[in-house]
Amino acid sequence: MERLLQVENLVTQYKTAEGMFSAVKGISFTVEKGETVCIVGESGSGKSATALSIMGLLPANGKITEGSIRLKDDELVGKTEEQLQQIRGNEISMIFQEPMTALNPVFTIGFQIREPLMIHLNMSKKEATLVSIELLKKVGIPNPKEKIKQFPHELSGGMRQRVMIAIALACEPSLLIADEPTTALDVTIQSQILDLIDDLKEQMGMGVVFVTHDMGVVAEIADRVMVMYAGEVVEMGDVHRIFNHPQHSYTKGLLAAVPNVDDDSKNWLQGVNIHGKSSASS
Amino acid sequence: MSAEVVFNEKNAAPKKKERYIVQTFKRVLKNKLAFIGIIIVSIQIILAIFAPFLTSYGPYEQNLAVTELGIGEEGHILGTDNYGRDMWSRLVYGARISLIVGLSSVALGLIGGLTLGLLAGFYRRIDGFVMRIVDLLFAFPGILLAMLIIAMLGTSLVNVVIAISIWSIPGCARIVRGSVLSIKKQEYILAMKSLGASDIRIMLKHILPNCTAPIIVFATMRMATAILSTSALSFLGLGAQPPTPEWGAMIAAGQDFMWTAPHMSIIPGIAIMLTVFAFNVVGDGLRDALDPNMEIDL
Amino acid sequence: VVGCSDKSSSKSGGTSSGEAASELTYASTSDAAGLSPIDTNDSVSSNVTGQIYETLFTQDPKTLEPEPLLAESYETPDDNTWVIKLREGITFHDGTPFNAEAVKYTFEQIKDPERAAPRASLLAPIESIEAKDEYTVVLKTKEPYGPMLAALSHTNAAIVSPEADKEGDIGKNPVGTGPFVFEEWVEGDHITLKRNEDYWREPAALEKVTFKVVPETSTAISMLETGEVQFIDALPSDQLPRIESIKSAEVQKSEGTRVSYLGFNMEKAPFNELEFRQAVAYGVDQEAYVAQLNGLGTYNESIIGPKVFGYNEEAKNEGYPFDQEKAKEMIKENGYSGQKVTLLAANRDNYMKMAEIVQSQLTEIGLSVEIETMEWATFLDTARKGNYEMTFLGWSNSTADGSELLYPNLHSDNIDSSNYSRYNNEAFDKLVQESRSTVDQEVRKEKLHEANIMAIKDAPWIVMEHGTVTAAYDKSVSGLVVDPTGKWSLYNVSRK
Amino acid sequence: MENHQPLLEVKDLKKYFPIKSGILQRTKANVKAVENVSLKVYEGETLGIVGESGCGKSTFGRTVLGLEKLTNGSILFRGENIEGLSDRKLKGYKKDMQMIFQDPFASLNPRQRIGNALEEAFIIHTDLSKKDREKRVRELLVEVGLEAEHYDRYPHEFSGGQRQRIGIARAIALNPSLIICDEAVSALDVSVQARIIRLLIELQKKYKLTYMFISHDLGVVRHMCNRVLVMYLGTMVELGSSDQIYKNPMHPYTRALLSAIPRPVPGRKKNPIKLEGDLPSASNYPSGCPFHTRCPLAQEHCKLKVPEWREIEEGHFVACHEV
Amino acid sequence: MIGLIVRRFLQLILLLLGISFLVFMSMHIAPGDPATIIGGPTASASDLEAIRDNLGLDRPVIVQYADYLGGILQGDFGYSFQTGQSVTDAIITRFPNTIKLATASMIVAIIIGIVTGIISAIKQNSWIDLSSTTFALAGVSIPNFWLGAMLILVFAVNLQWLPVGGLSAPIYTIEGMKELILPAITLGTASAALIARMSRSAMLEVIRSDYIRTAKAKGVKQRSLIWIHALRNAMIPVVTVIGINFGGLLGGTIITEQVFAINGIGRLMIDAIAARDFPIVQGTVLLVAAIFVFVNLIVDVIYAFIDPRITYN
Ligand SMILES: Nc1ncnc2c1ncn2[C@@H]1O[C@H](COP(=O)(O)OP(=O)(O)OP(=O)(O)O)[C@@H](O)[C@H]1O
Ligand SMILES: Nc1ncnc2c1ncn2[C@@H]1O[C@H](COP(=O)(O)OP(=O)(O)OP(=O)(O)O)[C@@H](O)[C@H]1O
Ligand SMILES: [Mg+2]
Ligand SMILES: [Mg+2]
Repeated sequence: MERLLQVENLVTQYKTAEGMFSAVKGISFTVEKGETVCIVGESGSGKSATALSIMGLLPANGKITEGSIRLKDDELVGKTEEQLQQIRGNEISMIFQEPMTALNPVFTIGFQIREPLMIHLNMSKKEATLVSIELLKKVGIPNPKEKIKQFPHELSGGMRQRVMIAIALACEPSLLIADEPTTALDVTIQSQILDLIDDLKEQMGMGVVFVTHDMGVVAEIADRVMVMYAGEVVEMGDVHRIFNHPQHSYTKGLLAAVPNVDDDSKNWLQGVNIHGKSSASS
Repeated sequence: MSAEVVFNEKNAAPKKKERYIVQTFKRVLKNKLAFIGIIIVSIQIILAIFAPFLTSYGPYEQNLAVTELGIGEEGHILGTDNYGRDMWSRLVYGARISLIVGLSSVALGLIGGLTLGLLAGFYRRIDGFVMRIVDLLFAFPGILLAMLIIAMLGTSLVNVVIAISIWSIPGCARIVRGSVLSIKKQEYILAMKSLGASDIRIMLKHILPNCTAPIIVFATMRMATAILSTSALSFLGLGAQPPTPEWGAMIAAGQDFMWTAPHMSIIPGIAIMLTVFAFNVVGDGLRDALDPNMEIDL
Repeated sequence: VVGCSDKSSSKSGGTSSGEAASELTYASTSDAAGLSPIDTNDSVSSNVTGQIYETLFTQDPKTLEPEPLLAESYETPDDNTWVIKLREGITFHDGTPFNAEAVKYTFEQIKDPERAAPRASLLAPIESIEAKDEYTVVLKTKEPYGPMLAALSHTNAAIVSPEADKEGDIGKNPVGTGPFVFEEWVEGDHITLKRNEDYWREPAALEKVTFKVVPETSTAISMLETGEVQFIDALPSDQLPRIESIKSAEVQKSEGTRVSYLGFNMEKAPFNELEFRQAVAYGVDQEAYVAQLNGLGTYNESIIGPKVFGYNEEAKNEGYPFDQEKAKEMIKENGYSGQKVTLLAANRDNYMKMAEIVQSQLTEIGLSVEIETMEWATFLDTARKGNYEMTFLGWSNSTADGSELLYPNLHSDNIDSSNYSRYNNEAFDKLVQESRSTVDQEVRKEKLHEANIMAIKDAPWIVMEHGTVTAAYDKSVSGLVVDPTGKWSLYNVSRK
Repeated sequence: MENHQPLLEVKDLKKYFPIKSGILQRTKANVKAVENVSLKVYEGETLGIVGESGCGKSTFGRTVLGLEKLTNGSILFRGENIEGLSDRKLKGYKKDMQMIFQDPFASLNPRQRIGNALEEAFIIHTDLSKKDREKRVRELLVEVGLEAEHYDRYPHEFSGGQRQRIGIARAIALNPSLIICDEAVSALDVSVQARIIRLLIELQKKYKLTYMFISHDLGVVRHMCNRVLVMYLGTMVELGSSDQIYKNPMHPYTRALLSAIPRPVPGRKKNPIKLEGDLPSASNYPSGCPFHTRCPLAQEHCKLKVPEWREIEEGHFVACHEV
Repeated sequence: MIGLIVRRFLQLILLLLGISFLVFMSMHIAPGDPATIIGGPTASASDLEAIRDNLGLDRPVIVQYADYLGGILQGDFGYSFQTGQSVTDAIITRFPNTIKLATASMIVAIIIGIVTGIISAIKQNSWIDLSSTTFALAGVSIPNFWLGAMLILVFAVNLQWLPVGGLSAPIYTIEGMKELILPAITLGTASAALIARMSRSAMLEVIRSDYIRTAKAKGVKQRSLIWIHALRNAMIPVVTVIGINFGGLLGGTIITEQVFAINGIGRLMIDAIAARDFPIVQGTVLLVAAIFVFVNLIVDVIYAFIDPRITYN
């Protein structure tokens, strides 16, 4: 396997009113070509911060203070905006967590999907339109010909999320960072999307960093799993090992809290204590 | 590696909470330019207040033997005007009126404009009506309005402020309405509606703060126009009458001497510019301070 | 086509291009109100109509003596009859012959109340107009009318083509007998006239004349400098230094008939008290004011100025010269100390300048003076109604006749209209009346002098300055003479 | 439960959005986001709403709350028609009905600190003092698993899941009678999710709260909801108790949905029912049964006739010709 | 949208009615009498009487107004008191000049304003930002007459590149263009300044938003990021300002028209007010009001075009 992404000792900090706050505290991991690494972890544990750090798209008050991120042995930390422009959307794509605000409200869906195609693949507008329609079809958007003329606010949450996915997949990147890409999708469409990603992974050798809370999804697509807690990686390993032999108490708690569709047992609800800190800490 | 480490880098004891206003003010002060702006404004206010102690000639003191002196000539720091009056003295005395007129008329205009703009943008039903009133204010010639005010209210300085604020209303109203139209469609406004917030509350607490940026720009730029308009009004006989020093009127008076004694119009012009500069950068600073997303240097 | 190329050549500043040599562009600060001498009254219109129309008599630009123009001669068989012999063989621009009927027609139109001619007063004393024969007109008056010739020289008494006036609007398509023929009027922008090739005298030297509206004097001056215009007049004193510094321009200044004054509202206390008016008069230093005018304007205590008929050297020092000490004393003695007075000033001409200087001077002598500024229309309304205490005004005497100054401005007949000071003095009225109803010019002069002295002593007015008429023109222009009333004719003007 | 007066009753609800085009913005067609939904929600129950993404769940929720003007139909809350209520009464209802928005970030005022945003509810509906309000808000933050110190932060300073919890805190602040949870826990990791759901259940028990629980997480829906409504393309296709739906799904769409649930067991191959055929959309609404274009059971008549809403066992309704 | 236009048109009629009434009344309330202006300072009382009679000013105000409205219904907007010219003619001769001037200066203002505004937003707090701020503030603080005179001094008098004033050559000729340059700059500067400040501040808000981050993630180049993605979102307040200014420019180019001897509507109106030439004042104000409504309509259409969430039903 070829190494696609190597993150080493990454520290990402946010400046807040109370001072500097480390959202990511020196994590390291790798992604191979054609591999899917799922990041799971407590809400607020720095998953999105990690993803944004890789993209170089931290908000104004965020900064990578330490560590290195290498894409195919190319150091990304410290690259200029211009250099990153070449890579983003082309080599690495990202699906953002909140699709409502992530789409530009004043441009049509079509415009927003066409764009990376025209930038990176030098397509004409016509070609790009055809490809966008194809993409929308692939992510399960009905009536794509019409949808490309619509604006984000006219779409449902799930549709917007799929548009985001279509944008990210448009140029068939070598690395896809997906930050909770299927939260707003029903399971049928979700499985369609997961298949799509899987296909690209198989065919193109695309590497995937997949942030999700859905353990079912993790089980389905992950090669390896990384469990984050409070800005640190608490556990990392092969998906089977994580599911079958979790080591860290947080991971165990996490697995215990997965609701089971197949029976009525409400055990998953019991593992946590509502008031106070997460059960994992105790 | 346990949950206890969460947030442990934050200072254990959170800083004592400050009033929001104090905090905002501090953020404004952090902005270098805004700080300079505040200093300029303070200096002007001090000059205006202590004018009598800072000038060796009275603002009305004519000396027809030394008219149109240049800067620094014969003991006049900024020269003299066409009646031999000391420009420096007139400038600092003039600050009193110009600052008051500029500030209060812009403030009043804002109140009117904000009200109209918010209502029009928020309530579709009255939008047309309100905006046509705004058009009417726009189209109604300013001079005619001033003449009406003279005829009905007389010629006091308060009426100058009234006239100028009425002139500021329509522009402000349109700018606010434009922003409201797009902000009111945002999801968080819906969220407030679903919470049962009253319209007024939504307008004042949620829409208004989100359109402060254009308002601040408009208001600070308007200061210049307001101060300059006083000259047009004193031309009509409304407001400060000669020989009262007042920047707009000083510029207008300098018009005829632009070729022979340009300092007569340039000096008050620069004074206005400095004032507007100060208010603008303070405005910028304020806008940034009010914007939680503001760029923080790392 | 010709118009276009002309424009570009004059624009590009060429002062000596062949084509431009016979053209002249004059800049005026506002547009003419109309081009009919009967229906207009403003000086801008008169400047234009003066080139198109002619009057029976004209005043010599230097001496202001009336001399015949369209008239050949006149006689006055009695004090109430004027027999005027007209020049023969003249036609209007439209081919209508100029004759006694034309004169009769024009004068009757001026007097027709229906037409409401603004200067109907010029001919008001005339009772009947008779065309005795083709070239003789007889004017009859009720009472002797002294300023008759001056009135007939007035631009607004110019003779118009009856045909043209009956058929169309001479305000838009003027038809006169003058040296220039109307060509085009783009309202608000410019009026062009071209040379009358069939003029009854030698045709004028200039082929084409443009009256261009340039509202800002400083712009007009710039245009003079670049050659876009060749002639401007009524130069503001504040801009004079700049104009004089222009190398390519010539400046002409000469004494004019205009008088500017500080007028009191004689019906308001304390302005109704002679002592108060005197104190103010002593307190005002006109010389200091005139010194600010860059040589435009002279001071003289006489109300009737040196260039106006009725002036007598003796009147020069009959007033109350500047004497600050005396003024202070009078103020104190009469208990006027700290008296609050309002000084109304129209925002126009030099009135603001006068106001600021006089305000300061009167403050020195112990009065508390506040200036109240007004825009012209409001001012006229206010002043006419007598809602003021003291104010500045001026009077441009377009006939340069003292009766025309004293009657409208100070005669009690005109309280509530043009007698803004509301000066009411029977003896004075009588003198003025006599000056009007006497035909003997020497007697008239005497009466006017007496009335003048009386008014100077009574001080309803304090003279501020006697105006100067000015013009600035390109050095290529010659033959331009501005008369003391500010009028000029382009007939004798040429360009090199 | 069924014998009570329903808390909420929706009758024949329709919500169309016009599609406009051109500079003149002429209406070209309508998007039928919600098409003829009628249902009753009883006090204290949790009604799950599941269905395809874009099938009108959010729109339904928003319309019920009066955030969108309905095109047709009526909404009765405690037996009273909400439309045409006076402002004062409406304010009372608003307090009783809350919504957790699907997109938590967009539904927070970017210029308002979280603490103040949450206080808003108390300011509007109670007369607590500033100090009490603040105290309550800090408690609320802790209740949803955030920290009291988060009071002073702005929305953009939170992670996705944290924002979602703020939305939850805002909805429960006033103890309303009905909360419409639109994907309320989708961004939460399972441990926090479990905690939040327990909180919701606890509140329900305490205050007889009613939930309308819109979610794609069929696992959570199963455990959380008494009844489940399955929607497809703006219409109701199946409604029944949680057990009925999960154990005995009748409608082919429901079956397809359930078969596609990913299980948290790595390596296990699921075998979802593949739905072939054209994807219809709300803007070109199919005739007859809206599902016929993809339905494995579809017959000729399905294209022509809209299926009836039938009760096939007690409380279990389905709209399909073929079951 | 058609509904919007129809509605606007109806509103326009009401507005014009209202404004004509207001102007009519205020001209009568405000001091100053057309007759005294026409008659001049020395006119006698009977002269004035005759003039008033002639102009129909001796009748009750309401009758005059009704008469005026009646005239308008027949397409007759009255005749100037001063020149007797028909109001329609007076406006038709001047309006093209004003439109030329306003359009030219608006183009100057929009280009300069948006470009500097955006540059200073991107380089917030840099020296470029500071100097463009200074430029903008100078732009609003310098009175038009001053700027105009200075431009004339430098470019017309000293360098002799451009004419001092006038606007007579056709716009498509080089002469015509040259005539427009200085007035357009003079008039456009203040608007440019306001547009620049507005664009800057709006841009600053927008470039921090999530969708800009998305665009970055797509690899969109800095240039199109700013000029396409951000600009459109930032345009609402900018378009408003442009609308306000354009309407204002068409209505009130007074000082620039004065300084550059341009025969336009602004000067016509101001001269008419000064001379109490009621019919002309009425006519010009009505025109300006109609323009405002029209410009506002366009602005609203542009709003909906820029931000699809804005609708007018
Ligand atoms: N702009 C910001 N400023 C300050 N703090 C921030 C900012 N963005 C995120 N944080 C904080 O950083 C931490 C990590 O956030 P991040 O978004 O990476 O979480 P996450 O793991 O993606 O969580 P979730 O699953 O809820 O999305 C959180 O505690 C959050 O409060
Ligand atoms: N403002 C709007 N204008 C036009 N169409 C709209 C608008 N809002 C929603 N729609 C359309 O209505 C349909 C239903 O949308 P809705 O948001 O209710 O779906 P949803 O069931 O909540 O989907 P998801 O699970 O993806 O959030 C979609 O086809 C959507 O495109
Ligand atoms: Mg996240
Ligand atoms: Mg939804």
